[in-house]
Amino acid sequence: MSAPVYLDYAASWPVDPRVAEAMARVLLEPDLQANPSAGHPGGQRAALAIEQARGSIAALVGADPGQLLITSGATESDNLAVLGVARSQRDRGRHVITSRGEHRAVIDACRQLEREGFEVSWLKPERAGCVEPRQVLEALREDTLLVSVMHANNETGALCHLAPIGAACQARGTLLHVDAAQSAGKLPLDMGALGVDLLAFTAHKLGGPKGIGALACSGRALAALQPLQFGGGQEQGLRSGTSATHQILGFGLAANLAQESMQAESERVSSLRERLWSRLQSVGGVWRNSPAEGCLPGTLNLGFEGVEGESLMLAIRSGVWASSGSACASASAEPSYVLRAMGLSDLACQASLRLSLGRWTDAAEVDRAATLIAEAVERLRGRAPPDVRLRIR
Amino acid sequence: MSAPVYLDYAASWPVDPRVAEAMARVLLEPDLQANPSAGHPGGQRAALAIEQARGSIAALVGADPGQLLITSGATESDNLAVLGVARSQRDRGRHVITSRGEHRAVIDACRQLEREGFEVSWLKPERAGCVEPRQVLEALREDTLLVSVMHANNETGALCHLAPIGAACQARGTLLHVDAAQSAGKLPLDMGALGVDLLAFTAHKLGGPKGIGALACSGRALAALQPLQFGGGQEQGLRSGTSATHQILGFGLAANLAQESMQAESERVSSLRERLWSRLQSVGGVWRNSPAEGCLPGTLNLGFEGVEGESLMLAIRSGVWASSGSACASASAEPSYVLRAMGLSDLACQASLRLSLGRWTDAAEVDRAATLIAEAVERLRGRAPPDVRLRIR
Amino acid sequence: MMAVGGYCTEVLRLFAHPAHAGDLEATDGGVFRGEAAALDRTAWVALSALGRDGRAIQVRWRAWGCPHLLAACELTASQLEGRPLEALAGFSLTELAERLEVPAEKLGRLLVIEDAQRALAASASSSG
Amino acid sequence: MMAVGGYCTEVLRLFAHPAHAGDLEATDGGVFRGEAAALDRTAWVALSALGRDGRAIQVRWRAWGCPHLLAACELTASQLEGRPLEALAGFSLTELAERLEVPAEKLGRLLVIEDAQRALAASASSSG
Ligand SMILES: Cc1ncc(COP(=O)(O)O)c(C=O)c1O
Ligand SMILES: Cc1ncc(COP(=O)(O)O)c(C=O)c1O
Repeated sequence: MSAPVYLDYAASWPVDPRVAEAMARVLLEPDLQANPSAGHPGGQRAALAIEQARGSIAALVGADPGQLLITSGATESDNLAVLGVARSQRDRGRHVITSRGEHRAVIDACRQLEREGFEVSWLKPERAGCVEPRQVLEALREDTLLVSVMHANNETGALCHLAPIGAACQARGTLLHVDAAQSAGKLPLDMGALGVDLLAFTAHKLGGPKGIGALACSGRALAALQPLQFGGGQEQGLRSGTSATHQILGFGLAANLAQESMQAESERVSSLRERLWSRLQSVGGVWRNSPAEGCLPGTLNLGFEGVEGESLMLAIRSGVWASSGSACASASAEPSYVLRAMGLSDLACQASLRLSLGRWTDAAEVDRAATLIAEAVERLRGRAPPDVRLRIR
Repeated sequence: MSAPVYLDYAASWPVDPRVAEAMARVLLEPDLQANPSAGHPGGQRAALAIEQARGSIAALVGADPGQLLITSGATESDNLAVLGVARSQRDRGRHVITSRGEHRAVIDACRQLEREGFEVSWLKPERAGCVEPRQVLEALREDTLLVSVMHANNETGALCHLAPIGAACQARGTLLHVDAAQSAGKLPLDMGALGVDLLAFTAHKLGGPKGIGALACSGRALAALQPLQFGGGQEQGLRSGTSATHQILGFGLAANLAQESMQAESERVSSLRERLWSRLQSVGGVWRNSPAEGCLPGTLNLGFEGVEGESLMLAIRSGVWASSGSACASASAEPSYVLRAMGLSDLACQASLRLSLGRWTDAAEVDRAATLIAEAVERLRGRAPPDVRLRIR
Repeated sequence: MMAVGGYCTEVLRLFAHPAHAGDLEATDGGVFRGEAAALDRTAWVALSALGRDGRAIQVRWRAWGCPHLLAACELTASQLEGRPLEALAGFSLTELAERLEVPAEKLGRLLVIEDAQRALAASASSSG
Repeated sequence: MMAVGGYCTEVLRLFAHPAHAGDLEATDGGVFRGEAAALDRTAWVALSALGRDGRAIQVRWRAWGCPHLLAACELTASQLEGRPLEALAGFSLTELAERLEVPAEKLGRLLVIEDAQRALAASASSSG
């Protein structure tokens, strides 16, 4: 029996074997074991290696190494951006703008801000989980401290037009935070050109290890941040804690590899995604939640009439690993806000499946997955009450 | 030329090669690459492996797996304990007790609490960086929410008597947080028996990887915590962020290995430390800042009359890697509060050196280090003004 | 026992081998039907029974829902088979939910099965 | 250029080979001394110079302090050697601090060298 086809890249990528091997070498290299804050050559060597990796990571989003704060992942980066800016700037205003389509790291950090006396404008995403720039522009106020929007939606892959939002924020001196956990390393990103002040991303969605991420910051963002955790003063005093050499070096290498292959991979992966989509259409009664244009290369969110998502997941799981809803939004069973906001019925939301492709997906896997999914769809439709299929939308 | 002798274990341990190899296998194992929150078998396998490791980590401090929150390190654990308890309980009181001898993760978190309107009683450590239980008991008040003291001081290795503090806190319903970053894995710890509610520790000080730590919590502590970072709801909703499978599994294995060898290692390492101390006494004019009793097995903080610490570090660094002051307190050049509070002059503080031993230290290394240090001390004394030696204390 | 994947082995077995999934045609005997859906549309169950000599000699189900629901339908159908037609409703789901280790947040969905059973029983008694 | 360890190569070189470390005995000529310590005791410098024909023909230093201070002492001593005795003070440390890439938080310590030079110059002029 062949290994299951992994179509859950949006939740996490397998670590690139080249990265894994480099990390193994770092973990076994006596010269890189010291605390990077230590004054002796062991510490200094680790610190130098980290600074080199920092350059690679920063370059992925058009930032300088001095602009990059290393964190434990995009969840921490999002929280540092949202809570860190708002808490330290609370004397300048109490208004924050975000959307209901954000990842829970942003949504729940903003809910915490509400408990702390801030006012949050919750925009309703108009297009597959993304807000339109117009919506942000209309919500901006004199006392808006921060706008937080995602670059690519984790459920649908839909991309937000950041540049007009960045320009509007810059014109008013409002800080713009962007969660780019899904897009960094897959699409070109230049935070300066886009007018982004804080940009969150994570290694494990681009071939690096889990548990390491970054927040790239403009100068004014660095000046405006309050740390989430205090201590030894690492990361410019904005994120204390012993630097995890092997993790950062793994992230750095993954960033380099992503940078090198970005253009080619983006084309290869999006053509595989279209191949998957066209094969799946043969079963009929399938709809696409992901936009056909303005979407991440690897993400395909769809649904099958007459088929419930969780049962479909179980029916295919010996052969295909995917997500119903959003795995990174954790084990909660709430229906997806993003899909509901697209006008899907609860039934259609519950029927939806996220298939996500990445660096090790190939055509043979796509074809195998399509066959298995189509068979399972047929089988489950045979068990559903006949009317369900008609009434689902 | 032989490799430098690593005497900076208190700052960070080299990763145990068995741990490094296990982590490398995890990073390359297709079945463990998925997001542990994902519903498919890949996610579930990672989640199961994590739960097993959680048990090993928790056992190290006498906790149940359900009491253990996994974090990015002791800095985060300390901050989660201090900020998390105080912020969520601010309606019940505003008073916190800690000491000036704590690690900066606790000191700076408490300073942040002061900025947020809390009152902090700063105890002055009486014994090599540790507070006496009597001091805590005297400072406890009706409105004390939290006491935060360290188990073993990171600069001197001095151990605090936790049990009387735990008993007093329990009797009053005050939560007790203990930073056990230096002692976990080296000395037996049973948080329940000691009356500790929150216990912070970190993998990289016991042979595990950097960038992963834990906060073990009593039931009432779990109920009283506000998260530092919000999101997907991992770690009982108290510490969101994709779980880093390879890091947690590495921590788990390191915890097992530490547990197994704790008794034997503690004897072996403390006898090597005494060997080092006795060799170094041959140069004369050496004083010991670490207590001879009630001290971590591996830590030896000392000073040489007529020799400045940083210059000594540089003079020995091709052969011995150690710390002047506290490397985990980062690159700051402030004189050590702990040593000053012991009655040492500024000069003597600046002269002090922390030599710390651990699992891969052997007698040959100890002897080589002692010879190199003694030579360097002689050389530097020859360059110092003659009077310095007399006036140093 | 929880198997990998959050489903107990019983759910996995019933989901993989749903012997009673399907529909019934009227042959020699009456076919009765009962259908119900959850208000939030997270579950939809259609039961059919072939009655002969006052008993449900065959019971079949069709459902739209999560694996726990589908497994519960299969179990229900197999347990209803052979019962007297007047005893098709009132069948308690508590034991079934325990046997299938249905998570608390899904228990509500199982009520749809009860509703469908009641509808099935009503259809049997009105034609009886 | 910063070498590994936070010290530039110049500091490492001077620290490792302090040709002018030590003391002077009066032979044929007068020996002058100047000593100074920082108030916070983070630096302590003792200079000695052997004067002949109105010049400092040999200069030696002893110091207690960090590597930057020791390297700065070595550089100072080597630069003072050969100067007229009346020019032993007033020697600027700015250029030296740049050459040794002394971090900002340590600049204060270098003032001790200036103080010791002044004391040395005073001792030379009072005996001259
Ligand atoms: C859009 C988005 N933001 C944030 C996160 C959280 O990132 P991390 O797992 O690194 O904490 C994820 C996925 O997990 C994501 O998809
Ligand atoms: C006593 C103590 N607490 C906390 C820490 C911080 O731990 P981490 O490096 O895991 O953040 C350290 C060392 O770094 C320590 O020695």
